Amino acid sequence: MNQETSTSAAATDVVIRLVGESGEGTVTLGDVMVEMFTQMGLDIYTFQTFPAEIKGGTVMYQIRARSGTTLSPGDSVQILVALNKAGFSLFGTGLADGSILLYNSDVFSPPPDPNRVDISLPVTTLAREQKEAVRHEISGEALKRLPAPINTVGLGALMTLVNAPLEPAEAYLNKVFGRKGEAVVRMNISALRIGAEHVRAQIGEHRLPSVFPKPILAPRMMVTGNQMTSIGSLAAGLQFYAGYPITPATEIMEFLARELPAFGGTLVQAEDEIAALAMCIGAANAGAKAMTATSGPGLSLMAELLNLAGQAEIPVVVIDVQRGGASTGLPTKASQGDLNLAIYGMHNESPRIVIGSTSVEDAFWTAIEAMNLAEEYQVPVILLSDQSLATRRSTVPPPEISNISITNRLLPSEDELGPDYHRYRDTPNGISPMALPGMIGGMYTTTGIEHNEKGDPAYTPENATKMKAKRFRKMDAVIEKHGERLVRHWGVGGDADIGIIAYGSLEGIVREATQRALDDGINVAHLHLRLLQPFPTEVVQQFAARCRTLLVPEMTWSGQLANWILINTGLNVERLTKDDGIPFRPSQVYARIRSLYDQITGGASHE
Amino acid sequence: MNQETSTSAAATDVVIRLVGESGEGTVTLGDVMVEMFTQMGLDIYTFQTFPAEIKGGTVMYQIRARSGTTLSPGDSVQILVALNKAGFSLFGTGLADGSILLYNSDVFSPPPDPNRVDISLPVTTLAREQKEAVRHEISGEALKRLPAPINTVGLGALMTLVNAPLEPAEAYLNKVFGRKGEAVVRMNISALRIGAEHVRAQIGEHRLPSVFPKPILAPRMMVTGNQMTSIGSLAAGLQFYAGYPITPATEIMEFLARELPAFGGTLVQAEDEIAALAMCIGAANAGAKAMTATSGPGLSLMAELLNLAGQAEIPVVVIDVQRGGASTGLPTKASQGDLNLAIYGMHNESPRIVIGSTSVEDAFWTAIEAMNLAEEYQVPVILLSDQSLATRRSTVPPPEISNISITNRLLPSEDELGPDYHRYRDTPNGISPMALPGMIGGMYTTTGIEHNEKGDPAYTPENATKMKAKRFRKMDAVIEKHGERLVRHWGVGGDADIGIIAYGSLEGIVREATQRALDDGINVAHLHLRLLQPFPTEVVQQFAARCRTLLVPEMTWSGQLANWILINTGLNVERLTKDDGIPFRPSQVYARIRSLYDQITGGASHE
Amino acid sequence: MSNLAVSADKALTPRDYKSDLAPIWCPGCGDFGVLSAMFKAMSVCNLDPVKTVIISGIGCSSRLPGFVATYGFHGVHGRGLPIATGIKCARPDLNVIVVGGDGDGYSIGGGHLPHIARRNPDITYLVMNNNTYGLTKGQVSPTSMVPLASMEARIDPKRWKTTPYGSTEDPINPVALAVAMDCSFVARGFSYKPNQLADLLVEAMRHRGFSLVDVFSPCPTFNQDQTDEFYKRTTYDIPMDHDPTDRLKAFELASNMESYPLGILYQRPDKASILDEQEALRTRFQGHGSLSELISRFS
Amino acid sequence: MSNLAVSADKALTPRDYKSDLAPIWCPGCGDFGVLSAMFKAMSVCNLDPVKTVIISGIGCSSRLPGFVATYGFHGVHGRGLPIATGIKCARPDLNVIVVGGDGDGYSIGGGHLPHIARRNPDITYLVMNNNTYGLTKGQVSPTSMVPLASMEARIDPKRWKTTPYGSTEDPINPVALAVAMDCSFVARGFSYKPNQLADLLVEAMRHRGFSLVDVFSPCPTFNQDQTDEFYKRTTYDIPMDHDPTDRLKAFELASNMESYPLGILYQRPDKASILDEQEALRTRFQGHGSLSELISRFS
Ligand SMILES: Cc1ncc(C[n+]2csc(CCOP(=O)(O)OP(=O)(O)O)c2C)c(N)n1
Ligand SMILES: Cc1ncc(C[n+]2csc(CCOP(=O)(O)OP(=O)(O)O)c2C)c(N)n1
Ligand code: SF4
Ligand code: SF4
Ligand SMILES: [Mg+2]
Ligand SMILES: [Mg+2]
Repeated sequence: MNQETSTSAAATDVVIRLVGESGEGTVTLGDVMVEMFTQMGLDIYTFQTFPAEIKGGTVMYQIRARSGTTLSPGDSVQILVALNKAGFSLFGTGLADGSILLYNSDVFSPPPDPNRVDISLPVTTLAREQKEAVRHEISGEALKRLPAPINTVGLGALMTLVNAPLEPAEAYLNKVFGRKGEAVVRMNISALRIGAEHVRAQIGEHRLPSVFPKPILAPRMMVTGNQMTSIGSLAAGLQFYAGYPITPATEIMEFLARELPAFGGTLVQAEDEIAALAMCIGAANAGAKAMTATSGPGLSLMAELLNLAGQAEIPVVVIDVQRGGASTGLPTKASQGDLNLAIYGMHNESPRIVIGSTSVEDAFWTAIEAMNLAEEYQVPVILLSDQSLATRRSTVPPPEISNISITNRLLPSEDELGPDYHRYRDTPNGISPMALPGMIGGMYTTTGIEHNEKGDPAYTPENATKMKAKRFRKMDAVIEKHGERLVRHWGVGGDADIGIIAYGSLEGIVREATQRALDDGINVAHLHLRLLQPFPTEVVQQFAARCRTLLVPEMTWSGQLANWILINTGLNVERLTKDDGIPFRPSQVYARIRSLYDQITGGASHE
Repeated sequence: MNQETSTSAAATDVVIRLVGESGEGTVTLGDVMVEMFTQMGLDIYTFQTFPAEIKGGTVMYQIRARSGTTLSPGDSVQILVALNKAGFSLFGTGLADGSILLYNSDVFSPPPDPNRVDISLPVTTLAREQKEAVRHEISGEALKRLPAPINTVGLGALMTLVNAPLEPAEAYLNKVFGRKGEAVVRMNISALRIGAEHVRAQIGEHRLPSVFPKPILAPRMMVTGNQMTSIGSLAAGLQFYAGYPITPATEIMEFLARELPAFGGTLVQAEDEIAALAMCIGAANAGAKAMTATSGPGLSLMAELLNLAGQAEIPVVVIDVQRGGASTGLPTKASQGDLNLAIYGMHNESPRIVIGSTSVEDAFWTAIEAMNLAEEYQVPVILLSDQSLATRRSTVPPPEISNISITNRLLPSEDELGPDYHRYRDTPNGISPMALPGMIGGMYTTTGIEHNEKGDPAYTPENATKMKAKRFRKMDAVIEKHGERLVRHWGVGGDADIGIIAYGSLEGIVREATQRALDDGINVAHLHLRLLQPFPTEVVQQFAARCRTLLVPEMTWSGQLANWILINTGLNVERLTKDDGIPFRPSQVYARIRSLYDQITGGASHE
Repeated sequence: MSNLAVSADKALTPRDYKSDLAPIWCPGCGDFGVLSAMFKAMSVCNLDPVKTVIISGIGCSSRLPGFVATYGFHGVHGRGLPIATGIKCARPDLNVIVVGGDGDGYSIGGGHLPHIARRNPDITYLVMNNNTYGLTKGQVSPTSMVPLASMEARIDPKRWKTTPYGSTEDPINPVALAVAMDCSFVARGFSYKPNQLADLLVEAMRHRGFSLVDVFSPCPTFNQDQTDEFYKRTTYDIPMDHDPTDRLKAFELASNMESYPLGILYQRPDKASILDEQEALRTRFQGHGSLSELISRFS
Repeated sequence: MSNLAVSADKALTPRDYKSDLAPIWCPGCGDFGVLSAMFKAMSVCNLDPVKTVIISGIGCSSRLPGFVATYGFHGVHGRGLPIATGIKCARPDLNVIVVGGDGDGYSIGGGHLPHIARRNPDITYLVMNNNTYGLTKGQVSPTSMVPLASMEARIDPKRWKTTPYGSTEDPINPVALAVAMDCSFVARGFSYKPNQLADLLVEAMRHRGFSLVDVFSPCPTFNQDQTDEFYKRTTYDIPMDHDPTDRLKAFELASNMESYPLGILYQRPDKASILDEQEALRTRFQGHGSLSELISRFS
């Protein structure tokens, strides 16, 4: 949402960006601010980029706090907190006019800028002074381990900058430092106040973006996309997980390592991604609901085995938390560039399903869809997420558990088992009852070689055609049953000037841009795809039929989604692509909507 | 070419299919027939399918012998030689009306068929009798090791069936068995004659397809596609090969293992395909021209490293001899189903080139193109071949060595080396001079992480965009320089009723179908793509502009080439797909041409 | 394996484990002997066929699962072990046996071996080691012992197709490696000693933990060097007094590359298994899994 | 390596091998010690920087090539060894050194080790073994020794993130494995003994054949169990009287998992190398390569 609304009475919309040396408290400060805002009942949307360095390097932690649903990281930053110079150089752009820069004046001073209000905060010095003040009260060993309250000074300054009361922060400090003794609490409280005072002394006439506490009516979760995906997979009945660490997917394995045993499941850290998927395929073939999560390089390594799962009809879920760049690329940045690989990454062709999570809230539901679809159609399902969605913390309503519905694979009935049981029986929808080890009368050998209905190797052209048709018929069945369901419609319902088609984590960003355009009187419709392969061709064509122009924004280099739409529907779309590691800002999407609108209306827009 | 022409005076066009148990001489008999026909000056085109069994299973060996250039395995079989029953059941279809079946009456008798002339040959019995006749002349040990002359009986029968003189066969037997002694020669000669007599006695009134020896004017080679690819790679200056065995690509490694050392090169059998490509990348980065060959499963495994080569700008050639089916699929059959993987098989996007060999003759030249393009643009090049092309033996004119031109990668000049040398200098065409280890002033670290011009890791969005643009600019340069060159035009030059676009081993088949349509008065143009990625968009659009309808025949399930054309040109084409392991017959392509023609002309065709 | 799932209602004969598919191996292939030893061992253990899964990769030897009347999984080249690990972890109630070739297991799949040895699940792994790649028609494998051609003569290229001039590379020694990996059961058999092999397989299947049985199983079609004759000449039975729990002795025995000991080289019965760990975790947290609790933890 | 390409015109100091890029490792990371030992060893051998290539995979440790003023190749995870093999086979004139982490080398890349040991090219491989995955922030690696949490208590999940309840898996022992692979040079160093480490690296680089140097290089950020203190306590220098050509003794020494011997465990100077084989083949057939002859052979 744009800046203006942030000052309207009792409505909060503030974007704060913290930058600093990795490992030096920037993330902690961000987390505390998030905690404060959440306590105030605000909705949070964070966006972080991590350095590819191990320690050191610059982290960027952006927080948007709003009194309504927060759809995107926001457009322009109103408050930039720069704890080091490198951070300021890298992330000191994209500030709103009249924005505030709070900088660590102990380490650098920024070049002046008339569009910006600069507030100096010698945060290191101030923190050290507060520690000095209590040093005689604390024992030598404890004193050595006691960090100077740099973050607390920052917290005081920030709370003041957004016109928020200090009380919640004081309560928080009491809670956190309580067991470290009264002196430590006192040190922190005075650090908080000195930070606040320092800001108040400089702020003068400047209008501050204010936050207005909001009563908390409904329970909310504060979670990351990866966490929601993990919880969703547990809700879907996950029984087996094998994985290999890779940024930014590792958190899913770490989460499940803690929680899966309580759900009766098993987790193995494999020696590589190939082994991870092989283990999942084994477990799935033996009857378990199985999943792995990885990122681009891992997905590349899984190409051979994913194809085995498609060919041998084994249900398995692979989550790809997409990151930036080809090869090792930009491992801590965001992208949607693995769509091609997810769809086409196999020699010859076997069926698979590709779906995408769209938001932190949605990640829960899409994880369930992934497992359900894998089970229903006995195919591999690739669930596309991305770094921006996966590492983002958002406040979301907790999922309504009673809305969960679970699908289990089709097993042969007693009658079907026996000498006539054929594992790959050619059925009208292509789905064949799958015997599991232990079932009497169901024995067969799974194989990736072309096989007949029984599962025995078979090489005739007729058999190859028949069995391939059987397998791909399942994809038609997916569309027939789920094609209309696995999209979301936003914006205007009827005829539209501009129709936007997108997938994945762009949902909120496009919704926000759409909203702004609607506010400006441009009729925008937004079709958000959750199912990407098989492609919901009819749904898209119907959508296209009510739009004058189609726009496809995506975080890819070549317009992978636009190409995929073209292949499936014959529709040519306007493309808005970018693949530099950073998600679109809503204003970038909005600007393109506006220019397209001007084009089709001959420039005569109202505003 | 169709049957009629085969009986016209002094022109040969005969299609013979041999089927039998693998390992029982069928292939030997086929090879001998090929040798006979070649000696007669005929042009040969073979097509084999192998059983996926190790020993046993049925082999099919089809030979087409023609007095002019032979473009395809032919349409319908005129002579079927069935040495066992399984072979007859599997491959006894697709026979021309009035065709001849020569069957091993020792092991089965075929059901009668009025469209067929059946000739029984108790080949085992006859062969045993011939051996019996000389047994007293041969010592015990030698006799035990002496096989009964089954193939020779078959050879005599076959030579007679095609109305060929027996003299060349006799000369051949003298040569081959000479050093085994006079008795063995005599046994074979009489076996040859008894086979011939047996046929003559039964043939009666039936018209035989005849072969007419042709004077051999120019030198010809008799080679397989894999051999031509290997020779081409040596011609291109191959210095390093690493590979892992896989059907049907292994022959390339086996060939190079013998020959590469003499060309100063080195070959390593790696522990898997990942290691194979890693070794090639290492060698290439150190300055060698490097190549590996594999098939679908191996190409899948190479996805991660191919992307490294694209991202780090390393010239390397990967040959994919495509085989049938997803996963292990149909390992001894043909397909073009890896096009998607070759183009899209990577997480995020880095540039690469994909080209295809079109015929045995062309395989030589395309291998050279592959290496030249890799070197010129410092990218991985995937060369697509397929089982039918790779294992086929053809008579082809030897390549004109003086037509070979070799490209070497751009190295930095003395001036460019030094403190200002940047490995990834951003140049107008994207190609940067590449320093090699040993060069003073050229040191850098190759990396798959996004990097700046120097090669140092760099993570800013601006750098990511700039460097990706630099790398992809090379693809524009490829099209600009080679786009027009790397296609072939066949059929009519001007306006056409039907324009056919195809790639790979379909060239000859489409040419033959085109020729037949032209003979029928249908204006067909045929554009054959050698370069597939980057796509020669303009060339294809210009071609499309002169065609009323476009037809894309391909051996894929989903129409991969048609989709790729659509993405690049926006052109919708008629699709002719099939992916069952067996290449198209020319008549199948012709039939589609005809029906399309009837459609556009309202059914009013002349014939 | 331990806690074998056995047939409850009848004693099964070797023949009961034979499937409808006829083996497609060449006449004289060593794998026939392995298959019948398998049938015999399965019958001795009275394995329940429906609770048994045989997993393999790709190769001549890897076609074995189809010939046995149990559940089977003929996967992709080199991935038998991790596929089996997934099956066993998800379904500890099943008997899980992996089979394959030397190329499949020691070349492309060689990276998985140390890790399954560490994890030590109850899985038996039988490698049909013919010192060559059979299915792709005779190239060197990591266990090949290719005579080095003199620099004058060229080796018959039909025999060693990718190393026509011979090769200086020492073969790997899978049993010595397995001892070094502390693989908890390491044995070697020979397909021309089917009774001994059957006994070894019985021991392996009864062993609690991961067991490797490397079997010389000659390929008469493509390997004319390591023939049955060769192995009859160069193998010997491990003396009765060998203590398989002595790791250093086992390594010494296994390291012998002049003549090849047959029998159980190494066994460590006390090695922990991830199966126990996983079971313990599931038991410890049993009934604790609550979706609403998890959700509320983030609220 | 042997026949090292050395700087012809001057004696280079350790500092001469330092590149412009500052290491991005955490303060206190063991890899700093490794880097300076590398500088020293390179200077002792007076390696020619422009004729030297340092190859790595992905990981904290794998960032090392960028910090050295030679040619470098920072590839993908686990593939340093085959990339290096390609470089060395194509350019035997270069000094080729591979570096990386325990995850990179023994987990995802572990399948390549036995094969490079067999091929035995002149390549030195240095593994910075910190018993964890550093770059991905602290999961178990194959050499991790994770204390098994009692079934009551939960391990600090910040420490061992994918094994929060501990792990029963024994770590692999890379040096014992390397001896079993008959790797022709096997040594172990410790980044807090940089002089000894530099000496080992010099020996490794001068060794003719493939050399593995496993180095304990603690990760203070993510591994609070195998710290520098831990290794100071548990390592000892190999006694002078150890005969590194005695393979069985080397295996015994290497197998010690209570305290860790530092120094050269095993060395086999006579092992054949594919480099020699390749060179011999090229020499034998020199001048025989004729395209027209090849073509005419098929005519
Ligand atoms: C990824 C992949 N690479 C290569 C192949 C080709 N291939 C099939 S089996 C095989 C090796 C067979 O040797 P081995 O495992 O020893 O089994 P054997 O046939 O000797 O029993 C190879 C290289 C394949 N199927 N998949
Ligand atoms: C194919 C692939 N899988 C996973 C990763 C993620 N990854 C990067 S480094 C690493 C492991 C690092 O551990 P180690 O090799 O021991 O190096 P260290 O950081 O400890 O020095 C992993 C799993 C990757 N880059 N590529
Ligand atoms: S090729 Fe060798 S291993 Fe394969 S079936 Fe034949 S004899 Fe057995
Ligand atoms: S995380 Fe560990 S290994 Fe990586 S740089 Fe930091 S201390 Fe070193
Ligand atoms: Mg083998
Ligand atoms: Mg490590």
